[in-house]
Amino acid sequence: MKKENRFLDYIKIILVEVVAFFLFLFFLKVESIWTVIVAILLVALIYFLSKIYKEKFQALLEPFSRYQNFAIGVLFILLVLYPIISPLMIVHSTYWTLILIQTGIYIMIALGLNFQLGSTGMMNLATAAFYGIGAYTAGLLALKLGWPALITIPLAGLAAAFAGLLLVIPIYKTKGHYLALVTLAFGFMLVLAADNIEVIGGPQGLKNIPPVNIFGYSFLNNIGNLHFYTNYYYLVLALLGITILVFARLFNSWVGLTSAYIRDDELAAKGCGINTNFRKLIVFVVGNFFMGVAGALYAHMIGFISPPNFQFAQSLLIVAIVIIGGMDNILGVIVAAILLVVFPEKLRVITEYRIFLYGILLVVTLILRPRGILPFGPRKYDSSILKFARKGGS
Amino acid sequence: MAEEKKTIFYTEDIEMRFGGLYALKNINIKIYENEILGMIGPNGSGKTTFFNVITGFYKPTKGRFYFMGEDLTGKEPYDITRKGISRTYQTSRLCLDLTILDNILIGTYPVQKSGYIDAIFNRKKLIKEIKKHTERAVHLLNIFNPNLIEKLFVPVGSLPHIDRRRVEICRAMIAEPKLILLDEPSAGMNADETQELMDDIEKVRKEMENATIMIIEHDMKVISSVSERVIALNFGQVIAEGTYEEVSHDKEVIEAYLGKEVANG
Amino acid sequence: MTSASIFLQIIFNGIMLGIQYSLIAVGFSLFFGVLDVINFAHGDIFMLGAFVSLILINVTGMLTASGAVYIFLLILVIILSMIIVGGLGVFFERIVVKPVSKGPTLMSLVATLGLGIAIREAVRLFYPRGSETKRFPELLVKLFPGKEAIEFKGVILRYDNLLILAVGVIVVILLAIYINKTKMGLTIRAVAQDAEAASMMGVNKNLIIDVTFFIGSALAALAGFMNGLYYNSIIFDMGAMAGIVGFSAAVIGGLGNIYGAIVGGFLFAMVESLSAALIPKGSEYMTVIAFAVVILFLVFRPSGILGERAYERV
Amino acid sequence: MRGSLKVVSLVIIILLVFSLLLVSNYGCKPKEEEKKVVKIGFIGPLTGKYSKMGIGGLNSFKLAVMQQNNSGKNKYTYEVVSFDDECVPQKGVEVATKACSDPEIIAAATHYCSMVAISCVDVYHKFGLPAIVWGAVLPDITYGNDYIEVSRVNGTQVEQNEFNAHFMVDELGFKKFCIIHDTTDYGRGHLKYFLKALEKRGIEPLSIDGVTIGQKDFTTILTKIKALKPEVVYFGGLTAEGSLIKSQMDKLGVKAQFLGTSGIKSDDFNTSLGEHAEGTICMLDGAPIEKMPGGLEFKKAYEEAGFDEPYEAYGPFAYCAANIIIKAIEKVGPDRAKVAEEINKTDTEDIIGRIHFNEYGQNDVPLVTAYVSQDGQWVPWDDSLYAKGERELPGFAYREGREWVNPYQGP
Repeated sequence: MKKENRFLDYIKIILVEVVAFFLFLFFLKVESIWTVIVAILLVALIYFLSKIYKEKFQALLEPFSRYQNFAIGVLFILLVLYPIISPLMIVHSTYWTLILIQTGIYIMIALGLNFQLGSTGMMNLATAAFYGIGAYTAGLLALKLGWPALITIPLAGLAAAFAGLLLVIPIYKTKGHYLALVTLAFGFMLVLAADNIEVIGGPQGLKNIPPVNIFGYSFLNNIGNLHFYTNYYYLVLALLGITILVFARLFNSWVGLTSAYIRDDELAAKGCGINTNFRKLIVFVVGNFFMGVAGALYAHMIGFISPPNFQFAQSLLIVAIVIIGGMDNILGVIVAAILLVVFPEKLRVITEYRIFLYGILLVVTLILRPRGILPFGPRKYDSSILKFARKGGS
Repeated sequence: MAEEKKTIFYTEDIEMRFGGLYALKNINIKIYENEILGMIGPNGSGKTTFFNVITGFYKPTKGRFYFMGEDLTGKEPYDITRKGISRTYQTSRLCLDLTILDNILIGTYPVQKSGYIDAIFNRKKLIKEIKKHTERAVHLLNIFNPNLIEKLFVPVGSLPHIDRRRVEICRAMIAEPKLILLDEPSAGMNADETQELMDDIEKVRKEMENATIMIIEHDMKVISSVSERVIALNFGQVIAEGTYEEVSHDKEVIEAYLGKEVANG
Repeated sequence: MTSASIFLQIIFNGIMLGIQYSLIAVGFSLFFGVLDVINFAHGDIFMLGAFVSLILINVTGMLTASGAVYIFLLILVIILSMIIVGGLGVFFERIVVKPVSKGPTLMSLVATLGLGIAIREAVRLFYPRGSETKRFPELLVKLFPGKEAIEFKGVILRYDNLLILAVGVIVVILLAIYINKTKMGLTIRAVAQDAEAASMMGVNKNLIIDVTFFIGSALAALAGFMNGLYYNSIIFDMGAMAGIVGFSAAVIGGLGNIYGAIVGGFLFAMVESLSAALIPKGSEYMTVIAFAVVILFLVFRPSGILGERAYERV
Repeated sequence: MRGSLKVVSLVIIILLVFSLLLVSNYGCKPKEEEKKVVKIGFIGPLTGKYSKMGIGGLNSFKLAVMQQNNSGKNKYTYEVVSFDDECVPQKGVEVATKACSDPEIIAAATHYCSMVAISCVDVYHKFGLPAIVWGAVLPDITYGNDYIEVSRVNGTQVEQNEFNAHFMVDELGFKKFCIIHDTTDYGRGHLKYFLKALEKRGIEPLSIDGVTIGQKDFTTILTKIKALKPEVVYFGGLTAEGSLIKSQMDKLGVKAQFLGTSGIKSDDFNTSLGEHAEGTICMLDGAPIEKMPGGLEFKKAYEEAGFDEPYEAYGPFAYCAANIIIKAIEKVGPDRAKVAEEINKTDTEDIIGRIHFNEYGQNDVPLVTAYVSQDGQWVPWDDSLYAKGERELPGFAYREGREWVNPYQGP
């Protein structure tokens, strides 16, 4: 590509992202089932256009892959601006901010699971449980010991991570559907335990968990005329950014490669000298860490948690996000999270049929795209490696 | 003459039973340093089982085996690989969804230095390492089939059979093992492909002078062309050992391959 | 009522549950055998079984009938519901399960979960007053005029329950015979053991799959019918838990192994009712305990009770 | 270059589509005459297992608003905005936030499920939205905080169980109780307060068993209970499990009186059990609406309004909640803070009897009614054939070791 196209490319990127951003805002704004239908039609339209005008479409997307960082930067700026713009357009802006925050939290959990399930092929049907362990740890530390969120959040992550170690033997001895069932059972057990242990509030759960408070700045304060959820929005945005960076780097490293090999052919992996069980254990622990962090965030934000928040249905939602998004693909996970968390909120307009449609949606997506919306692509490791390989070595 | 050679690998009465039937029965073989040892035998004679035993995938029901004087019996496959034994598989075991580069680089696992921490915080170190290994991978591909170099980031699934074999051989070679086990590389290939393959094995030899290579084949032609020494297996037992000439004229071997009548007549 | 008789009663209850669990678990095992999928919609097929038979009961108006006609209608309802639901099972397999089973295993898991949700909600939305608990008539009581149950040492063995049990056992035996003696049965097993080998032997895989799903779903339907008779009330979401339990049972027994599924079903039920009886506050924890047992099993007998631990082909 | 142009044009088209959509969206808003529209919210489980209770409540709520709007003597026209909490705490918090974040919504009647209500009270407090709980009975919802925004028309488990014990022990003279409760907050709450009430009367239950929501098989527990030969089996839980327990009691021949809480007072309990429901006793706070001034009118109006679903146990409370909210707004105008204060001062008569909010915002008029299932209907005890002595409670017969003949004649 020639240099002088660069600015045109930048413009393209900005244009596309800004338009998409505002379309999304409109989508949130309009309280009508039609938005969903229009949105679906729109996606379909773009899909077909991309089929018809292949090369033109490529021309449009090409800049994104070339100036990836720029594209991400622009997107980030837009996301930072969101809380300031949205109140001007949307009546229920606080509500949608809350929903977006929760979407962010779900993405964080889903990325944790994606590392286990998508990258390494370990089914974990107890995500909600680990998420819950994080939430409870943070809640208890904050309530009983009065520790600040800055400490409770990482500790919550560690707690969830080490809870994963309880399953060390199953992980070593079982795989596939069997591991799936073990985790499922584990999840059920934890929720029922939480229900019956009075010390942690039993079914009453934990109330009045103090909000995040960083160096004396309480997240309950409104920022100017922006609502206090905005604080959490930025907090989650930041942590989510870190999470994505971490997992992107892991994907483009020996870790990602090793995991992928374990996922696709465990025997061959052993044959290449990989201690598969130990690797899987670490992956499991790392994944759970992020679920725990997400749980802590939720606990501090809502201030109330109870066992029902962490039931099997939640785990299913997470699994659905990863699998529909496309295994081992961070972008796919994000798209799917928006699809499965934000869309249903829109479908509230037709409350009665919402869950029904949700089920249909799952089935149809997977029939049309059995490998998910965005299956994983080639591992690029690093632009320098790419260039080097393009040169054909030496 | 063989006596002067240094033994790097030997077995003591290896026996492998599946339920009632013997897949291997008191196998006692030696592998000498940097020779090319061929192992022949009709299907089901236990060749592959032997590989699976000495690479740790199966735990022998009896007997032991030693590599560089160390007893590796009962070790896990990954331990054995790290000791410097690497192998290919009869039905090629590549991850078809992953790229050629990935499928070769995974072979470097035993010599990889950077883990989680480097992956997240110390990219420089990691990238340097990846680059080093990538160079090596490109070098190897260059030996077998330079056209593959443009396809580094193409999923292996899209490659023809022989190229997959080559990628697999590269995977086995890249960590520079002391002993390479090739499990019927010519399986499911036509005549010309088999021919190319024999050349490839020669290339392997050239590339790694001080490595020892053991190759399973039931295609005599391949064996005859590449191997310096041959062991014949039948019904899980060694029936002949020696140069290709000796073995190929051994009565039992001919029987095993062509049936009694031919052997007698 | 002595503690001994309590114990007996509990064992009996366990058996009553076990037969239902087993019939569901068999489905899971069969499907996994032939198609390598965990069909999480199976629990809702079981629920459909209950609702379809309820509809049939009302359509045939059997409640007003009596004598031989009544018995005839009863059998008719059972068989019809099994056929209809079996057909539905095949239908879902064709449009959803088989297509997704080609993708990665876990995809199919989620797809079938979605299918399950869709079925469940469809019943809730489109069955009149679907979200209510539905009354399921006590059909069998009519067969035993006068006394309802035999009682010895305080153990109540209701005739209708005994009949349910009997039917269940007979069906299981018939299934075993079918799988072991008939050609189709043997082919199913062959496919379950090693799909490639079977297809090389020129087996029409699609037909096998259809048949399998028909049988599995029909059995689930029967289980649903039994469940209705046993509890006299059915509800649209009864399939959710049943599905998970059936899956667990199948796994305990060793996926792909029909006898294993049956054993697993009874085992799960026994653990549940015994722990509810013997452990203090057990009734709260029984599911937990059952699952704990499941975990132990998977750890120390990873391929299930009867699952053959084959050497992985390298 | 051309490619990008094409895309730009495409994008513009899309934008047009959306803006059109917006216009249409606002276009279809009803044009109001001079009267100002005030939005009031209703939150309850409109989908899922408890949707019947939720929809029953919503309809009653709408009915009240309709009547007020048609009465013509109001300053404002009221518009109902309904939200579905699915009886799931997290969803509850979301929709509560949604209701709060709409400045046009002045007040709301909220929640049937205790778990959801308890998780949402903070939200109402943070956003200062006056919320009147219309169905959830967990005491902490009001007693657990001093939020001016949160109040409740229906009674709590405290009053209910006190009356329950009083009725069963002091009036009917039962002494031996076995208790079953579901392990949710709701069930444990009932357990706690019923135990307290029994304690007062020096009664120790023979057994206490917890059951989980969605559990189907209770034969094991009931087998144990049967051996204890209780006079009464008390169930603190909801219809789904309650009806199963009752039918399995009969099957196992557990010869005892079945006693429920407000959780089983749904038409569902009767329809799903048929004759097996006969003789079951349950409690509900508030007076039987037939007895109250305007109660019968409510019933009539509800039928005339042509709702498909019955108003269920807590419909009347939702109805009252609407009236209270509207009264307050009429008085102090559409201002959340003022309305909240006004609501807290409530002391009025409505179809459930006197309503007076104490300092916690709890309706402290301890009015609870016992109902008995008679021919597939919940009949207030005093009007029932059982009270008149024309029928005999199963509990009485069993207490004297007699068989009990089910007098059920069908609805």
